[in-house]
Amino acid sequence: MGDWLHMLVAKYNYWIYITLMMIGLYAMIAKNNLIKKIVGMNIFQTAIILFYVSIGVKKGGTLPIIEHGHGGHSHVIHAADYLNPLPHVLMLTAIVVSVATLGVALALAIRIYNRYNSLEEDEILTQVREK
Amino acid sequence: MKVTGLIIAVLAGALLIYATVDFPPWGDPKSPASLHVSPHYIEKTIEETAVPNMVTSVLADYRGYDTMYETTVIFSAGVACFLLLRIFRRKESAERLYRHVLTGVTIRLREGKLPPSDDFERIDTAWTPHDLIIKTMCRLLVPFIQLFALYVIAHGHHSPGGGFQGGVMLGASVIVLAMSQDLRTAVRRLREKVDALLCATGVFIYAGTGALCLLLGANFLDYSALAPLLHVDPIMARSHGIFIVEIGVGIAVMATMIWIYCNVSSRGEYDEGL
Amino acid sequence: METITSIRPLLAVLVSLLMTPILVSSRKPNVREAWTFVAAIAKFLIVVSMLPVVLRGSEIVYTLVEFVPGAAIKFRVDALGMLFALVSSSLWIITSAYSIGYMRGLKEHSQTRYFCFFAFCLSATIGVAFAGNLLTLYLFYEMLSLATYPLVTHHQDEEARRSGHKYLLYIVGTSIGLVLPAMLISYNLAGTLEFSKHGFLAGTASKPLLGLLLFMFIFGFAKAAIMPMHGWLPAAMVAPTPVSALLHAVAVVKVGVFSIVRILTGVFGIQLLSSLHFGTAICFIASVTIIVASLIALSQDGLKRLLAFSTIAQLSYIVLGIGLLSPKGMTGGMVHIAMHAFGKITLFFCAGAIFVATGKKNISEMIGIGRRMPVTMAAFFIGALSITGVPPCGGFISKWYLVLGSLEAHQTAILGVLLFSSLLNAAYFMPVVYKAFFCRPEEAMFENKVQEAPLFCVVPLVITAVISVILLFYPQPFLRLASMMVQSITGT
Amino acid sequence: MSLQYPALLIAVPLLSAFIISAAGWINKKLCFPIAVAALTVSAGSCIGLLFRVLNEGVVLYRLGGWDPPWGIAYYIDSLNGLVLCVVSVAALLNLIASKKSIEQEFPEKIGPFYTLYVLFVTGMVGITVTGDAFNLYVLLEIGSITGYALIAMGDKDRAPLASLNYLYMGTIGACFYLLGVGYLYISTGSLNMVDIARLLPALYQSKAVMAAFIICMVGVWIKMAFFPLHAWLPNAYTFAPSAASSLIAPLMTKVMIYVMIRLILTVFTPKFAFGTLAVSHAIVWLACVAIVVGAICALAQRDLKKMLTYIIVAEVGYMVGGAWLGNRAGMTGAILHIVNDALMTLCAFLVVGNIVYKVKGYAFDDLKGLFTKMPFTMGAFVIGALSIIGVPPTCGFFSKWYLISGAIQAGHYGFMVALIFSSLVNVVLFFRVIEIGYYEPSGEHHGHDHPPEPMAEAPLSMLVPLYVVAAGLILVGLYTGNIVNHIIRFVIPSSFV
Repeated sequence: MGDWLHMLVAKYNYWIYITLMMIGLYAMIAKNNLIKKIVGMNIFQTAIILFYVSIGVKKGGTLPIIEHGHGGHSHVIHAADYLNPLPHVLMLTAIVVSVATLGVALALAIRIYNRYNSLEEDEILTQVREK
Repeated sequence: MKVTGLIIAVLAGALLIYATVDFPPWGDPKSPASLHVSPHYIEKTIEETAVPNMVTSVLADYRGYDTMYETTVIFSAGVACFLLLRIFRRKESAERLYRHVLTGVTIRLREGKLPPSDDFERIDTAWTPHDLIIKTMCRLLVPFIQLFALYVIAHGHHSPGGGFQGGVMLGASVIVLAMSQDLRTAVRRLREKVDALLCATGVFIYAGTGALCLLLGANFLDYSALAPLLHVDPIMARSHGIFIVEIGVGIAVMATMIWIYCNVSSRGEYDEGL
Repeated sequence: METITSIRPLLAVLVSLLMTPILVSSRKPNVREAWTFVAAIAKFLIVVSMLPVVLRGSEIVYTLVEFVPGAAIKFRVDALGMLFALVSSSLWIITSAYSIGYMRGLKEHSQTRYFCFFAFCLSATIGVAFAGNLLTLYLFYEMLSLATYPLVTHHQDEEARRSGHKYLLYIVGTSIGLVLPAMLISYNLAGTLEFSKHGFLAGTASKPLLGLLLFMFIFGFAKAAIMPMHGWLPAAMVAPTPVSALLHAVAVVKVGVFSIVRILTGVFGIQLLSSLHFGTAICFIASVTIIVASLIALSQDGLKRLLAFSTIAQLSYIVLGIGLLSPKGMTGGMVHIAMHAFGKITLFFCAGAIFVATGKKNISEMIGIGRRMPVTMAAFFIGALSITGVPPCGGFISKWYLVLGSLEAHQTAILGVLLFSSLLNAAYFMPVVYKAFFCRPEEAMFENKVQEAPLFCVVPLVITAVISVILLFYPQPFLRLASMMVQSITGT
Repeated sequence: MSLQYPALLIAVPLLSAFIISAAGWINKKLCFPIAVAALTVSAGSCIGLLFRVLNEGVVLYRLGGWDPPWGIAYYIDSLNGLVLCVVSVAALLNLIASKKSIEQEFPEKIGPFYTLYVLFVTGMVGITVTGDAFNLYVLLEIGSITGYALIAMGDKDRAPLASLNYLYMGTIGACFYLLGVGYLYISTGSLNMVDIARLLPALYQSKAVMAAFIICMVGVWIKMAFFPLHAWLPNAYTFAPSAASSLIAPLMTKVMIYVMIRLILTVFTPKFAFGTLAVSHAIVWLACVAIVVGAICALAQRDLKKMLTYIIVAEVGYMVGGAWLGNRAGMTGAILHIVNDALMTLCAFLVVGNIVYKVKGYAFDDLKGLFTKMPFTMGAFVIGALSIIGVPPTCGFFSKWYLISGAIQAGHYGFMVALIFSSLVNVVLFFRVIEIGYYEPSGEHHGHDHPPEPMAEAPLSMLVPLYVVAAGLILVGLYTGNIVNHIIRFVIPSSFV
């Protein structure tokens, strides 16, 4: 039991991201409204961003910006003192990608709405079938 | 569908949770991710690129190739929204609303339009009542937002910030204008064609810098090759290269954000926004 | 034995293939047909030029490209391939002439397409004849199947469509469904697909697996029309008659039988077959086909359908000959490829000539036709004699060898089958001839005026009939080639 | 110059995309020549690079001059050299072929269309060339986002919804891949494929690595439309405009198969994929189901384009199954089929493009009498059909040869039966189409002496690329031996039997 609790606390970041991600995944599969699906998709992507960013954390580390004065940088830099910058960089990319996907998804939703006057998937499919 | 979704989500979640058993605990400084590649960035960033902000140096230099595509993704999204939504033929019979500036009286025209005059201003058909405070405040805010955005771009080497963040702010300044006034006002400040060209130019600056390095005999995106052009040593050249690239990113992101907003908010008609 | 590397087998294949662009682009029918003749004669000359080399006991080999280790596009001209190539290339010339007469006589549409695919078919046939390994054989076999499709469905009407369905289902279905996996399993067992004198499968697998492979091959090459894979052949009779002639006498069905002969001799090898006692099984399958097909032929009224069932029966003679696994029987089977070709093409030419001249298709409508078309019906008589295996014609030789072979193999049951089927042959051919010539004048449907089909139709059928007779007295080089082949595979 | 081929093949189309975008606002006529020039340079560099790889071995290109694993590097061996050539050449040919149809379908939006076209190609080429796991994700998203937009421009009623569904699925797929890369990163601390492969053997028992592999595979399978994750593909490819479907259909799935093979061979190594994880047998069975389902669904279709899309689903089953057989012949077949299937699909979809351009439809009813109307287009269609059926000497036969050989060697007869079943179904499918085009439309007159219908063949600019592809089908078939012996043989580790 103690082990379990220890693990739960030590890795709670992963639990949070997994929960969030599954909420997003569920919304994408189960929701009928196209915009709700898009929202689910965004939650899904954000969960992954959260996961990556949490990899970068180091206990005892600070912002990955080296403090420097005008007198140059004489002091030695220890990697353990700074957070891992790489996940942040990666996630900057992932954020941009998710924004781009969101834009295109919304544009598509608008086109669908223009054509069918609805964003409910089942209604649209009925209209398609009727034709 | 709901049950399927639940089952899939639970199963996928179970797999992911199962895998966390072998993950390092949160914030563990001894995790492989903190020990293998990243220390190099932390310890060598000043030495190799003369940029104290590691995120910037990794973003625009070590992994600059990724970032170039990141900018391209944004650009693609802009072009995609334009391609999908933009309608060039105006609906002629659409009704228009005009407001008399002094009295606030609104008139509705079923077809045609009023000759341009200072007494009447056009308003959107779905427009909420005119609010002077919001209008004025936003107008006042815009220059400050833009100034701060420029600072964020320029100071990306030394503090959190950079092309993306600054670009988004620049874009937001125009979008604020569009939201508080109307879309036409914003578009009058930044024409669609100019916006689209800026969008392409921004990314071109990035990729072009990379190609310039190629022409100067180094590998693609190897900014140290720019040293002879910039009259600095190769390491400072990297720092300057990063800066040039960040400017490109800023322009591209700003222009694309505006482009996407205009297309999505007006359903591609570029006439009436939100 | 000497092996010569020469490009001539490839040229023999390509000469008609390369002709097709010229055929397509030539606007005038005369020019187009002249080119067809040029190609046919060129092909024949190339094949003949290799004959002395083969008769000397050498082989001509040419490897084009290697796809997988042990399987290339490889041509190898040996005695058996030469025999088949000789038959088909010489008959192409004659069929071309006949086609011109037939197609012009009936004013058929899309003649350019017809001649193109005809040329295509001949390329594929020669390719099969000269194939040096199973992959090459399969390649040209498939090419032939597909090139024949537009010929079979030439009329493009509902009936042609149904026959096309049937044709594809049987031919392509079996070749993909049975031959392809069998070939791949063989390849993985032996690591090669090269035909060899003693078969490349010898000693690679257990008896049940080899038996399975054997039957996949025999039924897979559905062009040989071994029952129950024969259904496409009568259906394919909707094609114009020269196509039927080509299909049933020269190219398609013979390619099927030839492939089976190759499989039996080159893939399994005679020793393997006899050590596993597969010979009897093959003979049984072939005998059933012979008897059943002959019986069905008895009840046919359509002349072409009758010929089709006769073909099904005759093809199994060839398989039967190989299945006897005795030198004489195999010689008989191989020679039958040639003998049957000349006899059967004569019969088909006759059927076509009748159709061109009178528009009649059924036997019951042909009473007394001998008075109107004496030359045609005389040729028909000779062809029928040859198929039945009666002395003044070449068919006698092959049947004689088959009988000797069955005695040699001590298979009296087979002897009985041979004799009984000959009887049946006579029973379904002779009434036609009898009604044509000897019926009473008041029953005759035609006047006593001689009115033959166009010259282009009549001359070819006379030629093939004459050749059928000559072959009895001078069966060389076919007999020589067959016995050379048998010698080389049995090692005696 | 030859040292910079890896940079040129991707930088030139990328830069040209921005120029095209600008040119679209200034003079639309400039877009097409710029795009052609850029893709020609790209294709030339790809071919040059392949020859360099064949002569010198693996080529490593450091972007920004940084050594891997700190910077991003290209890692080009003969596997991606080959796929690069196919991708770039196919994109170039399709670009030329679809000029007219683009002008016909979107006269106003030529600029953005070409921009996205070139960016899509950049994305595909980039995925193939890169040696960095995360970089692959970014390029995948470029390919996807441009792909969504291109697809949505098709059929006014159906395409946007099909594309949105594709977007949902595609995003899930890409995110799964990204997550898998994250798991690898958390386990090894590296993003470079070769570096990960170096670090992984010590971690083969780790649950995180196992999960990473599974997640990556699922993500890639979604993107390549492997059964049962294929639901997005048929609609998306059917309703896309012809220029886009003949671009995306040949490239996207094939490039994703390449990614799968790259993950198996380079990142996780076959020892892990086939040894530690004992799932290969189950996956081959799944591939069998994919083939059979694809074939049966294709039978049920009443229009040409949708039929072809289900054939793609079946073909994906071929390649996944071949790769997972876990022997040399199967892997060779899968890699060979990437090349062949790209060409076959391109050929078939170009034909559809020609038909749509002239007849304005692709339902079976629209195809009546096409052999007299468009004989050359249909001639190429027959060649493509034969290749998809697998008739020698077209290339489709030879990849099938290797795949079936692999199945026999692995003792997996179910896969062999599935392959042969799908070949037989393909015969039915294609001859049904050919029959519709070949027989008389009315069936009244029996074909004697009636005036032939006037020919209405597609313009030469569409026919020439089509015939280049058709000739390619036969040439690749004839030179299979060379491709296998000189290129593919070196890709497969010697531990394979």
